[in-house]
Formats: sequence, C-alpha cells, structure tokens
Amino acid sequence: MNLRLSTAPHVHHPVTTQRLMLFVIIALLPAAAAGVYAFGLPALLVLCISMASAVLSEFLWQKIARKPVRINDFSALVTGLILGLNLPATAPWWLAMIGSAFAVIIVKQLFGGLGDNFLNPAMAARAVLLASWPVHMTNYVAPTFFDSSIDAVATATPLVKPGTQLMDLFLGNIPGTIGEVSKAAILIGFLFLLITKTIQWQIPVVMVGSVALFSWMFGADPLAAILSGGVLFGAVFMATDYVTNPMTPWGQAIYAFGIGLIVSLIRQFGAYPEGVTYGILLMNIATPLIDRFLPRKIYGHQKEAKKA
Amino acid sequence: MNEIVNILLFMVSCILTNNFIFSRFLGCCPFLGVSNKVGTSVSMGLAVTFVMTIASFFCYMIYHWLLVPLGITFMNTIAFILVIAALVQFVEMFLKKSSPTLYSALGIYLPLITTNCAVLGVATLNVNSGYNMLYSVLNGTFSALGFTLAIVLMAGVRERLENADIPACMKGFPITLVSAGLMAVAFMGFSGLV
Amino acid sequence: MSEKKSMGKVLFNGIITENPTFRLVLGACPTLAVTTSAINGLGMGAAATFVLICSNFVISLLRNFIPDRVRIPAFIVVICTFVTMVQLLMQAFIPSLYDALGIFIPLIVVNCIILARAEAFASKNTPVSSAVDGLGMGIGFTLALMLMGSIRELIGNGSVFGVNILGASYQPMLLIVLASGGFLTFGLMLGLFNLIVKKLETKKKHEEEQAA
Amino acid sequence: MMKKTFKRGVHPLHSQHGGKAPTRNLETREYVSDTVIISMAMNIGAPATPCVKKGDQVLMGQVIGNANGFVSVPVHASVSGEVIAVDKIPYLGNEPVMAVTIKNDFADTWCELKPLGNVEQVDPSLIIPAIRDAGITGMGGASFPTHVKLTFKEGAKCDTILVNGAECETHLTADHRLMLENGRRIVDGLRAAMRATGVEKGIIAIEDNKPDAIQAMKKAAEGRQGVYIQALRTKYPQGGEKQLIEAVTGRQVPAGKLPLDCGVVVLNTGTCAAIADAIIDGKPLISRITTVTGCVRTPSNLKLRIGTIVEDAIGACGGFSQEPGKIFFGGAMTGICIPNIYVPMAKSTNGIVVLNEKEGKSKEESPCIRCGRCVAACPIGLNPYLIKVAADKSDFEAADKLHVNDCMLCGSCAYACPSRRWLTPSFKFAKDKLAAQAKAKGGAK
Repeated sequence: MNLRLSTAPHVHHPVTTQRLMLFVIIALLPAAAAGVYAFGLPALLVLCISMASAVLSEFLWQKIARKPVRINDFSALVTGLILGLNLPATAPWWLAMIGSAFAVIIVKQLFGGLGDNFLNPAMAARAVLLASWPVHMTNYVAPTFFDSSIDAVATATPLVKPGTQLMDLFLGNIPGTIGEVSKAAILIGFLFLLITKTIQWQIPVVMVGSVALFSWMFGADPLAAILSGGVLFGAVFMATDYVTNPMTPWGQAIYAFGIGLIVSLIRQFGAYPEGVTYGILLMNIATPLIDRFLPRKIYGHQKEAKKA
Repeated sequence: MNEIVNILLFMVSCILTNNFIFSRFLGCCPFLGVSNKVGTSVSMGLAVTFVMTIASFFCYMIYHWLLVPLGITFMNTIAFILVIAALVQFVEMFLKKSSPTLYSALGIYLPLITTNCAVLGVATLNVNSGYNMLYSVLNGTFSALGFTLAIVLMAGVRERLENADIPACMKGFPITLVSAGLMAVAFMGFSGLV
Repeated sequence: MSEKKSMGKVLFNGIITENPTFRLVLGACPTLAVTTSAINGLGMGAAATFVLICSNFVISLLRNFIPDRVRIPAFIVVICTFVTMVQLLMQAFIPSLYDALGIFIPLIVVNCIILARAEAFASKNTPVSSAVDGLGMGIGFTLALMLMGSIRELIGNGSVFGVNILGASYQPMLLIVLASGGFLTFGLMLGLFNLIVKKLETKKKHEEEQAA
Repeated sequence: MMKKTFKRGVHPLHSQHGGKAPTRNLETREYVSDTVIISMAMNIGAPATPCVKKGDQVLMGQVIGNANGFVSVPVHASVSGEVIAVDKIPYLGNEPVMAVTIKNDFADTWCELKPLGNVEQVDPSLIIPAIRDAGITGMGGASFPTHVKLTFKEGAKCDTILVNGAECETHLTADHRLMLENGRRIVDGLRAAMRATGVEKGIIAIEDNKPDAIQAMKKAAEGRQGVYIQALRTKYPQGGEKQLIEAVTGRQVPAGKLPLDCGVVVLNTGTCAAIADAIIDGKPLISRITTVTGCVRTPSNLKLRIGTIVEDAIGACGGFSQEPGKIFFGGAMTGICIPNIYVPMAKSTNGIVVLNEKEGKSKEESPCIRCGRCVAACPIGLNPYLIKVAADKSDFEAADKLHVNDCMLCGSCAYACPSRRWLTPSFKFAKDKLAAQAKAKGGAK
C-alpha cells in the first residue's frame, strides 16, 4: 500500500481553469449564433478564422519558446472567439488572422502567457486593428437574416443613426459587429455565466449602470445608450476577464464604474463613435493601481491599507 | 464662462488627448527609466510637475520680455536650457533649506529633470504654439500631470509584470516599450475628446 | 599604427558594441518620435551626428579649461550652440525635413547620448579621437533610426524612402506610424536585438569551449 | 433565531449533506482494540515522561506519563493490561516521540477514581486542577492543554465561553453524534468551565446543517444558568476559533494575540464532555468519538480508546472498500496525512478519512488566472495569490509584509483555486521559514 503524503486541503472545488473557459465559450454561443443568423456565412467564416488563428498562434509560440503547450485550457479559443465577435461581418480574412495572432502573441504570450497579460488580449487587438485599418473595421452592414432579397448595405455606425427602435436594438436588427448585435443573446449568456458562478454580477451591472448614469448626465437617452453598440457585450464578456480586472469586489466596482465613465465620455465628446474597447483597456491599465491602493481589511488588524 | 470652459477643455487635452508620453513622445527617458516602482514614479511626477510649471512661467517671461525686444529669438533654445538649469539648481537649494521632507522625496530626481526633454519641450511648444502666459503655465502644469499619470500607470503595470514569466530577451526595456505601446493604443481612445 | 587601430575600434564601438539606441537605450524620445519614415530617421540621425562630432571635438579641446563644478552647464552651452546652428541651417536649406522633425531638433540639446558622450568620452580623450567617437556614435544612432524608420515606413506605408515596395494591393498597418506603433516597434526590435546578441554570445562561448 | 456567520469562506462538499453523507445519522459504536500505542506527545507544549516500564501491569485510567511543567498534561492508560513496550515511534513526520504500548486484557479494570460530584455544587477552585489531572487537551485538532486555556493571566477579562459545535470540516460527524447522544455532558462541562473561571455566559454554537443537534442541545441546556445555543450558517471555516468568535460575538481576535484578548475562550464539544467526565465521574480522558469514513466498507462513528491503531480502526469498519491513495487525520480541508496505517490515533483525532487512488492524486498546478476566488474565500482577508508569488520566490520578507503570519492554513483559498495552485502548502512553508528566522534572531540576541 502506497499512501501519498501532502499538505491539506485534500479536496478541491470542482471548477478548473479549463471548465471556466469552457463556460465562457458556451455563454458566447448564443451571441455568436445570433450574429451568424443576422449576417450570414461571412460572419461564421470570420469567427472560425479568428479562433483558428488564435489557437494556432498560441500553439506555435509555446512550441517555439519551449514552454508547456497549454492550448487545452481554451483560453486562446476564448480570445479568438471574443475578437471574432468584435469584428464586423465584412472583415477580410487577414484582418481576423492578424488580430488573433497579435492578441495571443504580443498582448498575451510576450508578457508571460495566461494570467500575466495586463490588457485583455482581444480588446487590445481590436484597438490595434481599429487604429491600423479603420475602414475595414467600421464597414458595418445591416443584417440580412439569410434573406437574399435584402442587399447588404453599408451603413454608418449604429450609434449615430437616429430613429432606430429600441426593440430593434434589443433583438439585433441593427448593423454592428458580429457579437454585439443581439442584446437578447448576450443576456442569455450573462444568465448562464451567473448561474454557473463563472462571473459575479458586480462588473456588468455597475458598468451598465455607470453608462446609463453618465449618458443621462451628458444628455443622451440612457436606455438607448445601453442597448446600442458594444456596452452589453463588453460588460458581460470583456470587462469580466479575470486576468485584467481587480481582485476585490470593491475594486471591481470602481473599475466598472470607470469604464462606464470613459465610454460615455468618448461617445459624447470623442472622435470615436464607440468607446467600450478603450474604456475597458484604460481601466485594465488602472487595475494594478486599484488593487494596490484599495485598502483591505484584514482580520484582527485595526486598519490595513496596503503600503509600498 | 466660455473662457472657463475653454480652459477646462485645454487641461483635459493636456492630460489625456495630447499626453506628453503617449502622443508627443516627450519625457520618454524618465518614463522608461524611473517607472519601476509606484512610489518613486509618483515622486518623479511631482518633481516634474513642479519644475515644468515654473519653467513655463520663466521661459515665457524671458522669451517675450527679453529675447523678442532684443530680436534674438533664434537664441531661444540656449536661453531656455540655461533658465531651466538655473531653475532646477535654485529649486533644489530652496527645497533643501525650506522643506527637507519634500527635498528628500524629490531631491534625487531634480538634477535628472534638467535633461528631461519634457521641460525644454514644453517651453519650446509654448513659444511655437503662441500661447499667452496663462496658457503657457497651464500647459506646463497639466502636461506634467499627464506625464505623471502616464508614469504612475506604467509603474503599476511594471510592478505587476515583475512576477510575470516574460521571455528573457524581452525583460526590461523591451517589454516596457511594448507595454507603453499598448497603453498608447488605449490612450488613442481619448483622441478628439477636445 | 596602434593609434589607427584604436580609432577603428572607437568607431566600431559606437556603431555596434555600444550602439546608443539598441544597446544603451539612450535618446529614446527622438528614436520613437521621428522614425515614422526612413528619411526622417536619416535626417534626425545626421543632425545628431553633426552635433555629436562638433560638440565632442570642442568639449575635448576645452576639457582642461572648464572647472569641474560647472562642467555640465558648460557642456550644455556648447551643445546648444551647435544645435542652434543645425536648426538654422536646416530651416534655411531643407525646410520640409525641418518641419517634419519639428520640436525634436531643438530637443537634441537634451538628448542623453550627446551629454553622455561629452561626459564619458570627450572630457577624458583627445579632440581627434573624441570626434571619431562622435562620428561612431552618430553613425550608430543614424543607422538605428534609419532601420526603425524603414521598418515603420514599410509596414505603415508600404514604402521605404518614399519608394513603394509592397505594391498597391498592400493594406498598410497605419498603427505602426502612429505613436503607439513607435513604442511597439522599438520594443519588439530591442527584444529581437537582445535575442540575436544572446545567440551570438552563446555560439561564441561554445566555439571557445570547443577550441579549448 | 438569527443565524450568524463570518465574512467570506467556502462551501467544501456542502452540496452533499454538508459534506458528511456516509456517517450522518449513524449511532456511535464502541470499539476496543487488542493493543494500543499511547504517544506521550499528544498536546502542544512539553511531552509527558513515561512512568511505567515494559512488563508492568496497568489499570484503566492509571497515569502512565507525568506532565512536564505547566503547559503539559499527564497521559493515562486507555485500557487495562500489560505494558509490552516503551520506545520511540515515528509520528506524523515530526520527531520520533516516546510511546507506551499496552496489550489489552479486555477486563477494563478502572484504577481508583475520585469523582467530585455535581458540577453546580463542586468547589470551583478544584475544577481546573481536576481538568489538568484528567489529561484534557483541546479535542478539535490543536490539542492545547485545556487547563492552561482556563487559567487566566492577571488582569485578563473574559465574559464568554464559546463551545465549538460548528464542525465545519468535511467528512466529520463525531461532534454531531456527541451533541445528539451526550448533550447533557457537554452542558455540564461548559458549566464547570464557567464556574471555574467565573464567566457568566456560555454559548454553544452549532452550524445549521445539524438542526437535530441544535434541538438536542437546546433541550440539554434548558434551565441551565447562562447557557445559550447559537445557530450558525453552514460555511467553512465556521469552526475556526477566530471565525467562530467573529460570527457569534462580532469581535475580532487582535492579530498575533489569543482569543482571551478579546474576552472569549473557545472549547470544543468533546473537550466539554471530557471535563464533565473528569468532574462528575473522576474519569480521565481515555477515549473519544472518531469518524472513520471515506473508502471503508462501513463508515462509522467509533468510540475509540486513545492510542488505537489506524489499522484496527479501519478493520472495525470492515476494512478498505477500494485501494487507498491517501489517509489523513481530520477533515479534508486541514487533515494531516499519515504515512502508513500503523500510526496510533491521539486525543485530538476527530476523524480518519481514507481517499482512493483517484481522489488522493496530487493536482498539477496551472498558471494563476487572477480570478479572485482565493481573495473571495480567505476568511482573514489576505491576498493569497500575492503571498504565493512571494513565497515561491523565497521572498519571505515580502510574504511577511502581506501578513502571511495571519494565515491560519484553513485551506479555503487552495480549495477554491481553479488553477489548483498549492497555496496553503506555500504559506505553511513561508510561515515555517519566518518562524525559524525569528527563532534564529531571538537566539542571536
């Protein structure tokens, strides 16, 4: 009989990194399905290319850098899928490919791989693509719903188009990126993530609330502000990226509130029509400082602020 | 009222939109060199803010009340650098006498500031852009605060990267530069804000 | 003979061994700011090289007359004089380049490379070897800027020195010629440079071991 | 009644009957083994010195090891019979300890007992000496001598004695059974401790996954002066001393201090029952209830004599049901692994849990994804992910600054970690290193 010796604890919560990533992928499926339904096969192609490119980049990097290959933790797949959902359905194949490779290699692996990156890889890659190929990245078309009688018409971004009905915004009958169009599908994903306890409610709720608050303060319609653009998608799937948000609930609340403020500022006053990507990236950058300076109460200590 | 709004917008643009580091590339050396700890980067930022504010003020005076009347505006670079060097010396001496605590916090950074291109840069920019005295000083202060924001954020990120498993050839300057590049991408979101 | 050899060594030192940009990471601001195209990099490098040679030469001449306590301000005054000269010359003869480089021409004054060479080399060596050191450092700096400028221009515009290389169908990656692209390119090139140097060193070590 | 609890924490295996399914609702059986090996080092503090030799005949309850100093308790024979060995045995990875091996004659002849009578009438000044002489130590795991706990320093103020019936650990149901089957003894023991120390208030705290125990204890406490029952929310580590105090009284034990410094003393249910036995019957601590569960044929709560060998205890439960991969004393969150099945149980052994090959396998670490689950789990409010980084770099100074010494190794963070990082082992390592450093420093002075 060979008995193992180890330090306690001897049991673990059944959840693993792999399973968490899988939950995120499952939660993204409704949004992906809605996007493919709205924009047709090109959307499916974009998603497939970006996922394949992300996983392949991770695999190659880990091989070349002689690190253990960990593509089976699905984190690269999540990055690829989220990036794909953040592209317009008209995106050329090389855009999705370069974006995913940039996300995985430059934003994640150069910093040490999963857990060490300080920016959300998909978000950083999207911002880079947007700065590099602005025309391709904003070439939105109205949904066709597999109806060949409707021509794919290039339109202006959904944010500035007046007269769009709230119900259209909610169901996804609007131009936009593949993942963000159907708010209903995003909410289904959100519920799934909450039920499986993959994420906590704080970040999405505070971020959406903060967007509503500041939009109202800046004189826009709060409900339309929430339902248009990538606010919901960003709040549920991108701001909640574990690696790049603060560790404590209060820190997360500050972080989400900051995203809402920046998003509203950029939308109302900035050059870009949409600011979710930048809001999340900027608060990602502030995350180490939030974690560092937010006081943490330690049992049995009177007052404990973290100091240098 | 309109003027106040303009001033406010100008401040925001100095800190965010035209951030010295992320869009103008001024003060990169201290940004890369002194950003490994949050504590020191805060001190550095404050020291730079202090000097840049005063330098903007004095350089404005020297330029408009001395160089322009004498017709030797082409001498501005040499005049500014002398003013800045003298100023830094003076501030260092003054701080040493009047506030030893502040001196011990900022002291070692003051000599470095003479060769910080952000200071000479802001003085030259003020002249090139034709700002009046108020705007010159505001530009000095708020650009420096933008620099402080950038260096403190960078320090936070770098402290976190200390524990990261970064490839050997990327450690140090390379990864710091890549981080700065990605941060600059994020700061692009502020473009057109003002 | 030995004098000549050491001159060559001084020159080589500046270009490769102690390349100011890639090895010492000095003068980061102009490296990042003006390398949006190869020609800008070349122009900036040439201007800095001129200032480096002249200031090194003059400072070396004056090295025994300047009191130690005021040497830094004195160096700065000397450097500043040449910078102003370059500034005026460029303004007169190549105004387009002058406009492109903008504020970074006067900022050569506070470029760490120049002051560092004055302090570390010119204040201790003869005028001629100081001038050669300035030339070597200047060429090293210029080559680095040109290399970065070429890469950024190629990716961000599809051309090098204004000559289109990648063809009309190439979709330029605009980011690379923006501010953030400067940081990214510099960081990645530095990493690559480190990797190559490390590979060469291990190879050399390996050969030495085998020889022994 | 309001259920109280502490901040954060985890729910290990609580989805399955509070993590205790196999032995729930099983009555305690008595089991007496053929041979017992009684260790002399069953308490924190100085070990006892054996006072019998090979070949001696001993009676049940006879002192076989004398206490050494104040922070030490005597050890008693748990069976009557012949001493067949007095030697050093390897014990749980620590230094080898002296142990007395007794061959049971199954006569259970008690030595002369000196009962003190009813706990409400006995002279209070006699109680603490009686507790010491009965060899009573904390029976929840830490095995701190109980008489030391109840002897207050000059000027110390205590207003509450808490009885820990939380039993928040996985697998264990020993305290639960004790509360159901012998609740009166627990209350008697509590009253004795209250009278000995002059404390007016005694609270028995029980997690709400044991409603029957709450009912039974309420009944047992009826009409007893100053004794209250408090229901607690089921959560781990509810039974940690510090968490229990926070949950029930709202107070916090100051860092690096004892519960007494915030006016509370915590006793285990088993300890209370042992106190009652010592006062009422004059019997020393020679047996206890232990949960034997996991991969054994008939998981049971056994009343075992102190010194029973694990092999015998498992045999009493029908032997292994699967090839064992890991066996530990205590619950799955803090249990201490045993190297083989020939180890004897001690006064603090509240459970013997057998895991199979698969369950016992150590988990491979994967990179931290900063999900924050460890931070959300830590009942102390530490940042386990940061301490782990510091400890792995052997930067113990940084770990100290992050308050690794406030960590009580409850295992909540490691339990919650989806990357299966070895958080608790790293913290134990760092704490040991820091303690060694502090000792070296003290020695240098």
